[in-house]
Amino acid sequence: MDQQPEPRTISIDYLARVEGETDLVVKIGEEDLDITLKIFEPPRFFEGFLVGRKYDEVGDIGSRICGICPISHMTTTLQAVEKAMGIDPSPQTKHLRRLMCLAQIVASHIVHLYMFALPDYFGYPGFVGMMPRFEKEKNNFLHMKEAMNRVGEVIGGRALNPISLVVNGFTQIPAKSSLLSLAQGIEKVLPMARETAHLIGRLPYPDFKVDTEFISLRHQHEYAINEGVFTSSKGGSWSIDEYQEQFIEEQVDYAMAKKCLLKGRGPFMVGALARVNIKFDQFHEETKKLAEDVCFNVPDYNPFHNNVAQALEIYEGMIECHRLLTSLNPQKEKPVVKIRSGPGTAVTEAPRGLLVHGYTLNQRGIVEKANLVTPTSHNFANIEKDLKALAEKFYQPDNPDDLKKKCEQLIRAYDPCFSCSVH
Amino acid sequence: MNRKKRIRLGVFKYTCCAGCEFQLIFFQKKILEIFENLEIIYFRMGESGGGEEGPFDLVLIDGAITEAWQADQLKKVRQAAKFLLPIGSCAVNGGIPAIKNSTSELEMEKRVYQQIQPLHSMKAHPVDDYVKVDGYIKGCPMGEKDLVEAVTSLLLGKRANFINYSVCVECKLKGNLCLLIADKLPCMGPVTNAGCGALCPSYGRACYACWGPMEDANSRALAWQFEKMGLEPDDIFRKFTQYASNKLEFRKGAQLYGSTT
Amino acid sequence: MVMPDTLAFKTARIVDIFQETAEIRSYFLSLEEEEDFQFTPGQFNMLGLPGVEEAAISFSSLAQPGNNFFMHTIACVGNVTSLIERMEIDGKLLIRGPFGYGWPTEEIVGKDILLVAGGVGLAPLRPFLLYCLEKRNQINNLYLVYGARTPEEMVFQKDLMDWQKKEEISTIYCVDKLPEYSSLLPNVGLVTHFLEDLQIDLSRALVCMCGPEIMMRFVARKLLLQGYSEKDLYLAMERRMRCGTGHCGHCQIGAKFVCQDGPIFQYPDIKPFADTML
Amino acid sequence: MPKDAFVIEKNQFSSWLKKLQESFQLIGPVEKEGHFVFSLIEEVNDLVMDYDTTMLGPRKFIFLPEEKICTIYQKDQGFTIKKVQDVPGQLLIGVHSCDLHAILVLDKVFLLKSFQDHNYRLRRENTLIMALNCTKVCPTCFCSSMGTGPFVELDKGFDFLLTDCGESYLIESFSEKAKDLLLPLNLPQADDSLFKKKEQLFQELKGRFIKNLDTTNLVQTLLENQDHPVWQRTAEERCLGCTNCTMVCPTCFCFNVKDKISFDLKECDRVRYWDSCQELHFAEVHGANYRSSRKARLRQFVTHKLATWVEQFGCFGCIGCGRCMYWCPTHIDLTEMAKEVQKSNFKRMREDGYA
Ligand SMILES: Cc1cc2nc3c(=O)[nH]c(=O)nc-3n(C[C@H](O)[C@H](O)[C@H](O)COP(=O)(O)OP(=O)(O)OC[C@H]3O[C@@H](n4cnc5c(N)ncnc54)[C@H](O)[C@@H]3O)c2cc1C
Ligand code: SF4
Ligand code: SF4
Ligand code: SF4
Repeated sequence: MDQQPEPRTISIDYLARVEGETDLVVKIGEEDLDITLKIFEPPRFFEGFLVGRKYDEVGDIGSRICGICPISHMTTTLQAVEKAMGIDPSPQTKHLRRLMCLAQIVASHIVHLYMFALPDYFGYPGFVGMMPRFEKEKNNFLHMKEAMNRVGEVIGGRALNPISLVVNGFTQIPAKSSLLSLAQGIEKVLPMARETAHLIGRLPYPDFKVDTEFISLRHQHEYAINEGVFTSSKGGSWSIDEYQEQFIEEQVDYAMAKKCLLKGRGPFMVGALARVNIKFDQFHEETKKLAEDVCFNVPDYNPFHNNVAQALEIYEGMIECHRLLTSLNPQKEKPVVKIRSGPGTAVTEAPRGLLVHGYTLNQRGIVEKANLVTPTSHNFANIEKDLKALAEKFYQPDNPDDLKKKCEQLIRAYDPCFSCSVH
Repeated sequence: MNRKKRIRLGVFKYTCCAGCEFQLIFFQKKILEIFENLEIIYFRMGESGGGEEGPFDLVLIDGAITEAWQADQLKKVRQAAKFLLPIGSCAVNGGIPAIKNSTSELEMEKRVYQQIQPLHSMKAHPVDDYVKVDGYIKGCPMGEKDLVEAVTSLLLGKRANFINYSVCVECKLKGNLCLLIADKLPCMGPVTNAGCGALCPSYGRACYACWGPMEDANSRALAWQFEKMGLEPDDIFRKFTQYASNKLEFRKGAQLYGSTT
Repeated sequence: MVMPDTLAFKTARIVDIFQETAEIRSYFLSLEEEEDFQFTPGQFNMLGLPGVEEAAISFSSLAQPGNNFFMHTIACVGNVTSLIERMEIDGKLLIRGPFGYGWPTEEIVGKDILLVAGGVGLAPLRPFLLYCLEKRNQINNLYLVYGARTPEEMVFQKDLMDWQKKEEISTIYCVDKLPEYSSLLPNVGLVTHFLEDLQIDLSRALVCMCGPEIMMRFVARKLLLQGYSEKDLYLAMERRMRCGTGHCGHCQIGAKFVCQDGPIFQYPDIKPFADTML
Repeated sequence: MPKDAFVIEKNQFSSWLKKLQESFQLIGPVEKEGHFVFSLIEEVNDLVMDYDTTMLGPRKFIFLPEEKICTIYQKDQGFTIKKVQDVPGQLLIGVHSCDLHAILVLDKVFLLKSFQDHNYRLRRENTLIMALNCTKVCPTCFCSSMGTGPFVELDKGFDFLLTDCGESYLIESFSEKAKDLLLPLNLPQADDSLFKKKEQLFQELKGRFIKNLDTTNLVQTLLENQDHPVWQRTAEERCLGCTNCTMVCPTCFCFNVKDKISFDLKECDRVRYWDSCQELHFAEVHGANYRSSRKARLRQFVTHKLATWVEQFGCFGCIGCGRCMYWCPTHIDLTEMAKEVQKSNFKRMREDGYA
């Protein structure tokens, strides 16, 4: 007699080594597959309590959305406020912000690759347990992290939740000498970034490809971080002001984070892989060469390779930070603000992808409306879509643990930040 | 003396940005020396596995308590822990999540979500509203000096002497010109707990109290002074409700200029 | 005149340890570098260990000419004291001292001496008591009134028993709570209750007290009411101390530095200042 | 007319300092964001000699805000102690009369009682002081009331004294070291007229004080009124307990000690840093805090400076520089508090039957 196969469930409670709190449930029935990412991170209501706060606090509060990319949140916040007030910050301010944000992206990638991703492929529960056996990796991790954190510390005051970044500038401009010593610090760790790319490029990723729409910011002259236009790998580009028209945010009943979709097109991917796929041509030649060395070719449709894309961005970011540090001749500037009412939206490339902050200010500079969309919200639908494809491809009834492991790896490859996503 | 016993560590994250956990991980040059002395029992962001039953020598809590399950777990963890320290402003003072406390919860939920049925959120509370704590590592993110003090104290087997004076002390030790007097900026330094090394004033910026109040701070007197300096009532109110709206010391300043519910 | 330096550290070795009560232990110490270590009853040392700074602790023994032994009796209440509590014989401590002015040993001739102590406060008084016993023929009456919460919390139990039997000294021990049996046969009640019927000639009285400040307050007020003169009252004060040498400022009571002008004060010297419980 | 008094042109003065820079660290007032601070001088031209006052006095170069006392190494056999040994020679330039008095007060605290403070002695012995007579009076200073200024009227405890006479300085030397340093310059002796000018400047300045304090019976009055309502009222309505007053006071000597031990527990730096009686935990012991109220702490500050100091060290603890009230966030003024006590001396009034 034929037996009806039981629907199998693979579930992971409180996924470790990601930022924030989520469970994963994969239900495998006869015909269909049901995937839910239950982001149970409690909501903090930033969009709620930012209403009524003043423009000069918004940056400091905004940076507390995320403990791993506070500088990105802060910069986006400040840019949104400036947009609302019609302020165009000085080239020096933009220069320093780009530097800070890039340093942040590199630092965040380093943490993700070494602390969160690597243990999976080396068979350890965590990086701390791994450290004693992997002397070189440990050193690379610590030294690179240190060099990038120093950038935030010297320019921003502290690496996490910096304090010198305010609306229309910096409360203190670093001295040329300290910029140069930061640059020296980066020179020292640059070879380690190469080693990192080789290490990450060599990891045994599952053979897996999914058709994906990638979206990132793109700028005419530079590898876009804080300025640019939305660009899709499937064609099309929109200005930042068109964000509300092109993207929709939906609440789902099983997660505290909202899901963001491209109007009329559906899920899409943002982050390192999206950026590299779309802007590979804008990399420095050295980075392009490095990509070749680790056999990375664009376009790449394997989401696991987001890790490799991050490794390349580490190298690229360090070169660019070095350029920014050595090319600036710091001038004294005082951040002056003339309060004006109005709406303003800013979009930047945070480590994990597109980050959107939008505020409406009244004539005293007090927030009347706040809207935040984080990279993980943008990726949310796509992660589920990829998980589904992964389960379809790799599910073996006699070895469910293999799939479970692959699912975890896939989620981590996206480097999601659930704390941010539920802000 | 057997000093090399490894400390059984648990780290629990509640409602916050996880910055303090990163501060722990990023502990710069000291990370190796520190982790040599630690055995991780529960630290979800750092390692998979691990039980919340402990037993722990040291538990660090980051984040404010905003849902009932967190309070339940916290109470269990407290029982399994020899020492329990809240780390960072959210856990110590309610922090940024507690900004919402001066508005009704329902109003908050409606501002952010269309459907509010799945939400179980409550007002944000610091850890010591629910369980006894053995000290506070203040800061946003938590301060390195106090963290070093906590770890060396554990290794030595002594009670940690956390920094408990005002930011002004550190500011004067550094020789910064006082921003409140010299630049007439509304600096929160005089009522804020030190530990940051007077960071903001050293960068030419008024302290915005991210470490929360020092013990026995006279917030009312400072609020009056701000009023004399020409600040609007709502500006003063916001100053005292940004990072520690839960703490009595700051509520005294805020209450004069707005409702803290 | 070359004045002593503030950083004259010495190393002391623990020779022996006695458990006095659950939280109080006595330590016999000997100096490593010096053969002869002299100090007077009521003086104190700063005891330190790396990592926990220092704490002021009085001598609880009498100095003996030509040797380098001394005793400290320590209640475990904080960082230095709890680290010391975990030490064993042969453990080493950093000390600086002796510091301060002690009990009025010059004044005892022909006096009626009353010693009043509470809890671990007997420790600083013990060397003075031993000194008085040594000079017993020079003084008139000698009394010890000692109070603690329970008999178990009394320090120097062996001494207490000896003194109770001695002719040279009259003792009154009192406790708040009395268990079924105690070999010390203490009374129940506060020390102040037992100060009335002593055979003391007010014209030659000398009262020395050490204990919780609130106890000293009540003892002093009671004695003053009974007609004692203020200058006959000597009190041991306890304050926070970081240096012991009159520099750090923590131990100031008005114009007095407890570490250098004290820790033993005549009542009128300390009375005019606020910030005491006296 | 003292014999070691010379005239030095301001240009020559600068080039002399540049020469001295080879053997001393020069420390003096420079401008910083619209105020003046004592700082290490790299460029002699940065010196601003006609400054009014500084937030922190030159105290911070002798009694450092934070300094290591010693390092303790723990070995199985015991302890090894390394004290601070070498400190650079330094010359404090442009020290106003009040700040000079403040240093002499600190000398009494750290060197002249029963123990000599190791670190202070080391720094003090390696410090030369070049005092400078004031040219202006600030709205908050009252040194003339405290007998500490505006001109230096002492004859020892420092090395040089400058008086600004327009194009040149009158420079007087008060120590052997100072004489030796001046000798090679071959300066012209100052004549009588210059001293007349000095006296004239002094008299002019003395008449310009805005603030003053009557110190007759002050000690007794304050000690008799330790429960005066002014303490409670000021503490409640204005004092923040921030410690700024005592941090900027040039005579405050209180410090706290903190051990910084390495993670292997083998090496321990014992450091000290300025502490303050305004700090909540300052007088805390096991089971009690003898100044737990802000009122008690505020009273401690004022009565210490203006009363108990006299018994302790034979002089006032306040040299009338006005820093505490200027840098207090709520501008609490100890002279005003003292005056209020003087005006309503409750103890006296009670005794006389009026209260
Ligand atoms: C002259 C003199 C003689 C003494 N003789 C003796 C004696 O013979 N025997 C004896 O047992 N004791 C004696 N004492 C008392 C002893 O010095 C104190 O108990 C001392 O504080 C113990 O030091 P510790 O390092 O162990 O405690 P600490 O760690 O200094 O703690 C003591 C108390 O101070 C408070 N405290 C200290 N630092 C802090 C902080 N940073 N934050 C908050 N609270 C803090 C706490 O309330 C704590 O309970 C004497 C004291 C003096 C002044
Ligand atoms: S500076 Fe002013 S507010 Fe601060 S402690 Fe001193 S008197 Fe009080
Ligand atoms: S008490 Fe005030 S006026 Fe007096 S010396 Fe100190 S800071 Fe100057
Ligand atoms: S007790 Fe207060 S006023 Fe006196 S020296 Fe110390 S800190 Fe200054």
